[in-house]
Amino acid sequence: MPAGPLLSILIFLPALGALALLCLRSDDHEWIRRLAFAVSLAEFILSLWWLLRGVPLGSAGYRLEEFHKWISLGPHGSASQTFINYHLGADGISLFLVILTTFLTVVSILCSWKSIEKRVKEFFIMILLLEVGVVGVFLSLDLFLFFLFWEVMLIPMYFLIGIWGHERRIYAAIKFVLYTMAGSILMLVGILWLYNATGTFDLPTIQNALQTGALALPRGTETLLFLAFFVAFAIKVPLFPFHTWLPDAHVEAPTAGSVMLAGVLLKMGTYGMIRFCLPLFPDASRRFAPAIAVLAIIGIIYGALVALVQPNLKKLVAYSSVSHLGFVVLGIFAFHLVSMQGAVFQMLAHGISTGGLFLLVGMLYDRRHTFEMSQFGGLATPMPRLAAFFLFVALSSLGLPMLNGFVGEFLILLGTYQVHWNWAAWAAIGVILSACYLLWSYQRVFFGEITVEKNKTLPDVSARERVILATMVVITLWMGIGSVFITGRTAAASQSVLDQMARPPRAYDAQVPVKPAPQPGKLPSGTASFTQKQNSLERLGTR
Amino acid sequence: MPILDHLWIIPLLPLLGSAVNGLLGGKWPNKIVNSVALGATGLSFLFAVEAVREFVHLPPEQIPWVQKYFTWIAAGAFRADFALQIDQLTVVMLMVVTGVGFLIHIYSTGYMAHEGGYYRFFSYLNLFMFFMLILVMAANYVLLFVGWEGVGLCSYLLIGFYFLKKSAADAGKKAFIVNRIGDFGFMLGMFLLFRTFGTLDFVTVFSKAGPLQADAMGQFGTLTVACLLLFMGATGKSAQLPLYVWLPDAMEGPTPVSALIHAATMVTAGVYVVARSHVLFTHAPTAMLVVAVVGCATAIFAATIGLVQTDIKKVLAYSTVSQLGYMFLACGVGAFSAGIFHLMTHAFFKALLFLAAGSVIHAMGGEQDMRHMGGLSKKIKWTYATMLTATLAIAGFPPLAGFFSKDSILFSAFQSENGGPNTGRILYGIGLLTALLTSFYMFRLVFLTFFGKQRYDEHHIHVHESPWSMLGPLVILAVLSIVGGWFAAPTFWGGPDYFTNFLGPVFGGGAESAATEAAAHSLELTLALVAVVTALIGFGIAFWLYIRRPGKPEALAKSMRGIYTTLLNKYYVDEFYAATVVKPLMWVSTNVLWKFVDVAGIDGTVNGIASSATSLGDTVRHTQSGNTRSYAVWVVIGALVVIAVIFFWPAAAPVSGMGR
Amino acid sequence: MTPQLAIFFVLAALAVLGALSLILQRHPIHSALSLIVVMIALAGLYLLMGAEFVAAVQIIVYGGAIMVLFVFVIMLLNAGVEERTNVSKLAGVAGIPLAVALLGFLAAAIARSNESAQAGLQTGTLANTKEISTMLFREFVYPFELTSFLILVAILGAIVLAQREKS
Amino acid sequence: MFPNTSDVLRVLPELIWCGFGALLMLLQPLVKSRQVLTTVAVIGALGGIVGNFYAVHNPGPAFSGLVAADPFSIFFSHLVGLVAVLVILTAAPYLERERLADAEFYALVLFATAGMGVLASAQELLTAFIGLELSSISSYILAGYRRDTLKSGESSMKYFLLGSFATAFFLYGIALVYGVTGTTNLLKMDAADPTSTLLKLGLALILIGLGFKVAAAPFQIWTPDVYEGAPTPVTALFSAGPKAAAFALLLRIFADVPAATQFWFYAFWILAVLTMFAGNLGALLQTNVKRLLAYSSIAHAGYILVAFAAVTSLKDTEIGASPAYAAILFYLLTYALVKVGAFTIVSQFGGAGEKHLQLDDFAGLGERQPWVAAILSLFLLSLLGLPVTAGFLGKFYIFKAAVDSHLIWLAVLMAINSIIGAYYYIRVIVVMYMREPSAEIAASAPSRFPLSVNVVLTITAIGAVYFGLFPSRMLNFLLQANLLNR
Amino acid sequence: MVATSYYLILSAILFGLGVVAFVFRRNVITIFMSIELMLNAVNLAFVAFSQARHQSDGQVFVLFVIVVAAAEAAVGLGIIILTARNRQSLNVERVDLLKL
Repeated sequence: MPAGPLLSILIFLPALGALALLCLRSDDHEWIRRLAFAVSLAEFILSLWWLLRGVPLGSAGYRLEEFHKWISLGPHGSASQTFINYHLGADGISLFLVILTTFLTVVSILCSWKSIEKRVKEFFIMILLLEVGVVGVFLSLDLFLFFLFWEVMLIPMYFLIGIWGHERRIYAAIKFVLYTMAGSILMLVGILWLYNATGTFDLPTIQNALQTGALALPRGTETLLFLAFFVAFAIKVPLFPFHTWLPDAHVEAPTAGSVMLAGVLLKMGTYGMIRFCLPLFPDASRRFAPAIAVLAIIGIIYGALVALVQPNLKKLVAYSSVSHLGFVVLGIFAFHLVSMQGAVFQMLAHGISTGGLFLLVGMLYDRRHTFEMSQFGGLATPMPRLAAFFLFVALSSLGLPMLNGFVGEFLILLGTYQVHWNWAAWAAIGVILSACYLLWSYQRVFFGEITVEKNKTLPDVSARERVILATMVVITLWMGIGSVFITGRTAAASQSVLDQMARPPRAYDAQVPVKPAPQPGKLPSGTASFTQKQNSLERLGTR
Repeated sequence: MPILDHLWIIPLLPLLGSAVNGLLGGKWPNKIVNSVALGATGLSFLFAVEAVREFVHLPPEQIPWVQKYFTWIAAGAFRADFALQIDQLTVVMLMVVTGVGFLIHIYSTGYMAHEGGYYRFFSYLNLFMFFMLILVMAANYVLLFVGWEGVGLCSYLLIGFYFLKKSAADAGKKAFIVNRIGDFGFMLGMFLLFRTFGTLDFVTVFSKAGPLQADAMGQFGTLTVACLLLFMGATGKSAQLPLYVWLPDAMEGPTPVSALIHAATMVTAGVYVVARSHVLFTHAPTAMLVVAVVGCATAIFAATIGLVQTDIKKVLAYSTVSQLGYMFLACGVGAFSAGIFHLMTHAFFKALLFLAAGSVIHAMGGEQDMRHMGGLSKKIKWTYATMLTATLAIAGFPPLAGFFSKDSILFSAFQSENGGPNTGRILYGIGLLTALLTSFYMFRLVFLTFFGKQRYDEHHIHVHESPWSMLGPLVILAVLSIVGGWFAAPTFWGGPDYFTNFLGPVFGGGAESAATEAAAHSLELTLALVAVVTALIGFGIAFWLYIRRPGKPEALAKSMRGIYTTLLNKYYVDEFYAATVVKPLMWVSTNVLWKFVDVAGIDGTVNGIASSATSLGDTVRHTQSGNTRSYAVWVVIGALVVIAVIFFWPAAAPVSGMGR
Repeated sequence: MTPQLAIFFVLAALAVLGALSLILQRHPIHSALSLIVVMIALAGLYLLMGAEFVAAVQIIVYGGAIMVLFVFVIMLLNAGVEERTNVSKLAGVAGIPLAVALLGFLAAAIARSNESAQAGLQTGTLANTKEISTMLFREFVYPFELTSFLILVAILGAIVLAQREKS
Repeated sequence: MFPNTSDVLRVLPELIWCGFGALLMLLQPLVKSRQVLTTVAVIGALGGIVGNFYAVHNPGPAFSGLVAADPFSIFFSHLVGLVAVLVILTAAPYLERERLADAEFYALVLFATAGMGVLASAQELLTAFIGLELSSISSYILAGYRRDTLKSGESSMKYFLLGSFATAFFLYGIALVYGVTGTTNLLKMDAADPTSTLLKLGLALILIGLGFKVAAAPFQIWTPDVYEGAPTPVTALFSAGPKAAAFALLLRIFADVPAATQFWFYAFWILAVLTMFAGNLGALLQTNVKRLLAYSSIAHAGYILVAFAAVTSLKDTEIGASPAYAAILFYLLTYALVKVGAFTIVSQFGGAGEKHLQLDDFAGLGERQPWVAAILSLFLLSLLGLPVTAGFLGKFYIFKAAVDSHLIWLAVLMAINSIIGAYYYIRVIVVMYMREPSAEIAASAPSRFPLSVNVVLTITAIGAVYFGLFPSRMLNFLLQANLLNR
Repeated sequence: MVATSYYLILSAILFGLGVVAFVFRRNVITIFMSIELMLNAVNLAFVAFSQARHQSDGQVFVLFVIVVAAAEAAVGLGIIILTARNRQSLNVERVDLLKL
């Protein structure tokens, strides 16, 4: 295990790569691609190696920490001088998200190999810069630093959509940026307010202060702060009704952009909820959980229903993300260990499966230059392999057991059911609907006779595409079968999030009578106590 | 005991076969594909036989024999292992699945020989075997669910095998989605079980559930709810009311598929699950009653539709639905072993029926409409003979398999007193009526197909007997359809019911007192006689209508136009679903959710904010009129504002309370 | 009413009338003359207050130099009667009322305030011109020197703006 | 009678600028070479910065407290000096292209800079007034420097009329304050009766006058017209220099006069909101880049006013106002760098006669001149306030100041404005990178930038990134306790 | 003996009339004159305060204001000449090329 500023290297290696790309001649496309690929691959391998080694199984806290004082605040030299710190660290949750990011970057670069023909150099630079931002978001332990990366990531994504996107790319790009900024700038106000209350931007310090009771936010303040953070994350996720940027952004983005957007960027929102909303504002989280769950459930069903009737294949996949991410949010705000782990798993699974779907949609686009399903039909005949891959990925997306989508969805629903059976029941409708829209669209695209003459001669997957897709398939299968590898590592971190939520009640809590935990009406009293015991056992057992 | 220690090998072989054929088979000739697929299933069958052989020598305390391989999902207190288990129930299922499955594989090599996508077909079929084996061997609900969903997938793939046909693709999709609706319940059932028992392992769940007090009739306690939810899953998979609609459509798939998946194995998974969860169900009398009623209702409902169908496979499909209803009826009245017994015999004769029908279709060059057949009995003798055997079996003529299994179900139903003293009689009555109808429509099928005038154009269709690769399985299944029920035969002369006894360790019971047994014995004989008479009546009507008076059915149809068309259109259930669920859902999704809420509502709001900002911007911009006098006025306004604020607003106290 | 007060009122009336005339006259030259009237009236008021140095400067610099410049420019540009265009709706509708409101407010605020500064009476004692000059060259030498650059800028500006040919 | 040496040394920067201004006027008839004149001007501007050396080491009041050489004024002295250097470098090729006289131009820039220096260091209102006039009158002339074009003259005239109008208010305010307090020295005003009506009125009038100079709404009304009409390097100067200096005076009055702190809070609150909205909304539909940037500078004035409101509500509390001061100063610095850089690019692209200022003229710039487009994007993103740019940290500190003073709603309004602002900055980037240029523009050869412009762009771009990443040194300087040497 | 407030009120009135003139008149030169009127009003206030407080610095300010006014006048009239020359009009309302 090498020592040194590993996380910094992980964050800035792609930036170095981008710099190196800058030095290449801009018409030397082949070497630009190769270099970008090499950098991203190196990044992926390093992230696998360092993070898996550096964050041992069962460790709850932050590992591989790096800490430097960075920007001073407050009167110079006085006692009240504080600092914005350069504070990095990884735990079980961020670990896999980083790996997902680095992996999908490799995939994005590979899938853009042929399909990007204009401004090739800039394209790959943007992809690498995007990686910097996203990895930075997942590894930051300082609120300021987090926000910094959060915003940095906007710019490359904006360019990716705006320059290399499709017809309405500019509208989509601007919408994407404005939507995201609308949320994040309020989050900035929230971050500053939190700083004002705590005197630091350092996440572990604040967490610690909240844990020990050294810091207690007044109820109103906590509520507003929670909302400031939550709305920013909800827009990113995107949670209904903040989702309308997503279909546009996805449809207009180039394939690589869609893959990164769906695969990683959306996860930043849910990651933020886990990392910030819950530990920092537990009471507000608890108070808002029912409302958020309702939104999540609406999102699940609504996203699925709207996906069902989309004539545009890419838009369909985009709306399916709304639905899937609804599950994640639900899992987070059920405050149950199982659902929390399910949510984390689902984030990863969705990254792979929806990433895969976008890849495939992109491959169709490369061949036919359209997303309209009416233009397809019967494609399984000219390209059986692509059809097979598509089916496989679609199945993983609709949550077929043994594939990755199932594990996350199942755990989320299972965990949610343990505390709020009705939430889970409503959300499970999404499971039905996902089958509806995916299979129906699959049928419309691949089954039947070929109706459009052009489609008869479309080439099947190329060797390069086959490598990408096969990798995705293998990972999908592995995650579906060997999920313990991941859940085992996220367990302690997820537990610690929930532990932080369960800190001792404070003065004002006493005034509000604690509502008894809702029991499902149908459970006889005998089994109810049994269940409670189970729950408490569960908490004890996994600590 | 080598195989019992390596149970995984049984499901894994078909998976390997599937993978090999699926990935590499595309370029191979049919022979190699055959040998891979048959080798995999055949070996799997042999291993299964060996496993069963070893199993019967196991001491009882080691049953169920559970083998854990690795932890599949673990989160918090939840843990789902990849674990296989084998007990008596599994043994029955295992033999049915691998045995019938293997036969159908053989049959398929003949049937599919001239179809495109040969390797694909066998790859799917092997994959199906894998999932089905997982389903029956799983040691916990989650792994069972893997098989459950997996077979659904294979069903989807195989129904839609002829994907160029829209109807086939539609049917596959419909099957999957309807199944998903059932799975919705199944999953919630699992969640509730986990919540109640803290685990989903069969052994633990059942051992914990055993001592619990059973719910009273009409009480919706945890177990009742859980059972009902599980049963919801079963209605989807096993095509019961109201989720049966996919199964008739599933006949779009190749006929071997219909035989294997949609008759013999997959569709019985629901029965299997109910039987597997019998410990829970026996604690939930309400759920039991629901199961019995739904099963019974489905049986009669499907049978009536079967009366008038003209597509040979559709008749069989409705017959399957009806027979599955029987099985649920058995489970619902607590006769789990009878249900499983019928499951097994049904697997034999219904597979046979389908395969024989396939052979007919094969002979007719793809024609499925019975109105265009007739008089085939002399041309395809083997097919005719086996088909007749199966028909006799399903109609319940002794001593064929169907007689015994159906008889024990009706007997159990008659005796049931769950939900009131007369419930059992009513269920029995309906069951008997169903038997009558079954006998009728099956013989109708036989008569229409094999007897009467030849109603097809001989110049176009060259009727020919199928190859031996197809006939072989037919013969074997015919034999099984005859002897498959003999396990239970001794009961008729006062001997033990070997089948029930074998399953005894799983379902319990079986040891009834001698006195009741004696009384029951005479009753059983009576009921059996009634059943046989019923079957004969059914046969008689069919004979009269289709052999003696061939014009009569049409006249009858005309005279009872309303009923006839209703039946022909399957009670308009599909149309009903389309009108009440599918169309409104699509309409709402398109026009309300997407166009109104999403585009006009949310996006409209967002864009509205943007455009109002722009128009506000335009207003602001137009204050820049370029006229210095206006500007001067603005300065004056500003001056007034500043002065007013400073004069008339309270002076700011340092750190005002704002924002706090 | 003391003579001073009487003189004050006369001069004040003159100044206000001059200002009104500045507003109401249509020809710029008349406005300029009105302004000169105001300035002279103000010079008189300065004298009344005893600030005779300021009064002198007012007459010489303001009335003499600056206003002459104005008149000169008016002549140079041959400015005619002002055309009363009404392009600016804002100024046309709200301009006068708002400006008058400002005027009223300023006057009212000053009138109603009872500051110590206002309590004093204008004694008319002779301002010490020497004191002024001392102050100018000692305390305020820095701004005084800066004004020289200001004038330099003004010259420069006049050259840059008004010269006809490019250099 | 004659001032002592330390007095003179403490105002050395202003003197150097004035001196070089006069020197340039003297050289004008003698030296024909533009390069030489430019060099002299740059040396003069730089000399002013260097002239701070004494003040840095010996801070303190000069001329019996009329001006102060404290870290605050030293900061501004550097800032306006830097702006002057950059503007001169930008202007050199511009003047050559437009065939305008340069010695006068440079002299005026230096005089204006001196005026700003005075304004920022004045502790006495009359001196401030003289400084203000020195910079304003120079500015009026500079605005009309392209005198053969209608727009330039119009710009000059509007600026002059409205500017003088506002100056009169400012002056009347001084008079009233003087009347109440008997002094014009800021440091001697604490004794004033804080309930005095005249004092209120006087401070209100001062605020009006300075509000005009910093372009606070509704006094912002002149800004777009004047900025658009003025020669672009002059616009760069306007947006960075006089504004900063006026803010400096405002801040100093604020810090030194307790009554101002008391009375101005709500006025700032309201002015800030109005200004932000006026600037951002007005810019939304702009198609003229120069005018767009003008509106943007109004918006930025609004952001700075937010920090002013924060200062007001902070005074005399346990947190101390220094972070808010630092926020304002830091913001002015970053903003000045970025704005000058942006206007420099605009001045180059305008082409002869400043014809190509429409947004469409920038179409396809990302491909035609990637470096320039990248740098302009950097400036725009900095103005927009995205991280890694100086603009982000500037905005961040203002947000922080506002939140620290519990002005949450003001912060939220500012946030909303940032989003509105994002739209039009991004629109420019959209045009540069995502629009195909018209045939005519595509055919025109990429304009090669002269060396001096490249220097300006390099300095500003590096500054825009440097202060975004490593602001600590600057902040530590600004956060020092004796920023205002009282 | 005249109360200082009289002078101050007069100065306010004159200042206000200057403002009125500024928004009322269209001729650039006259508008400029109204600014001069305003400055004169300020001067009056300065002198009045100076006298009331018996401090002579107020009168010094007046001198400065007059100098500044002179400088402004020079530049302002230059600008006016420039405008008039370019546009052949002194009407401020016709000078509206820059707008929106």
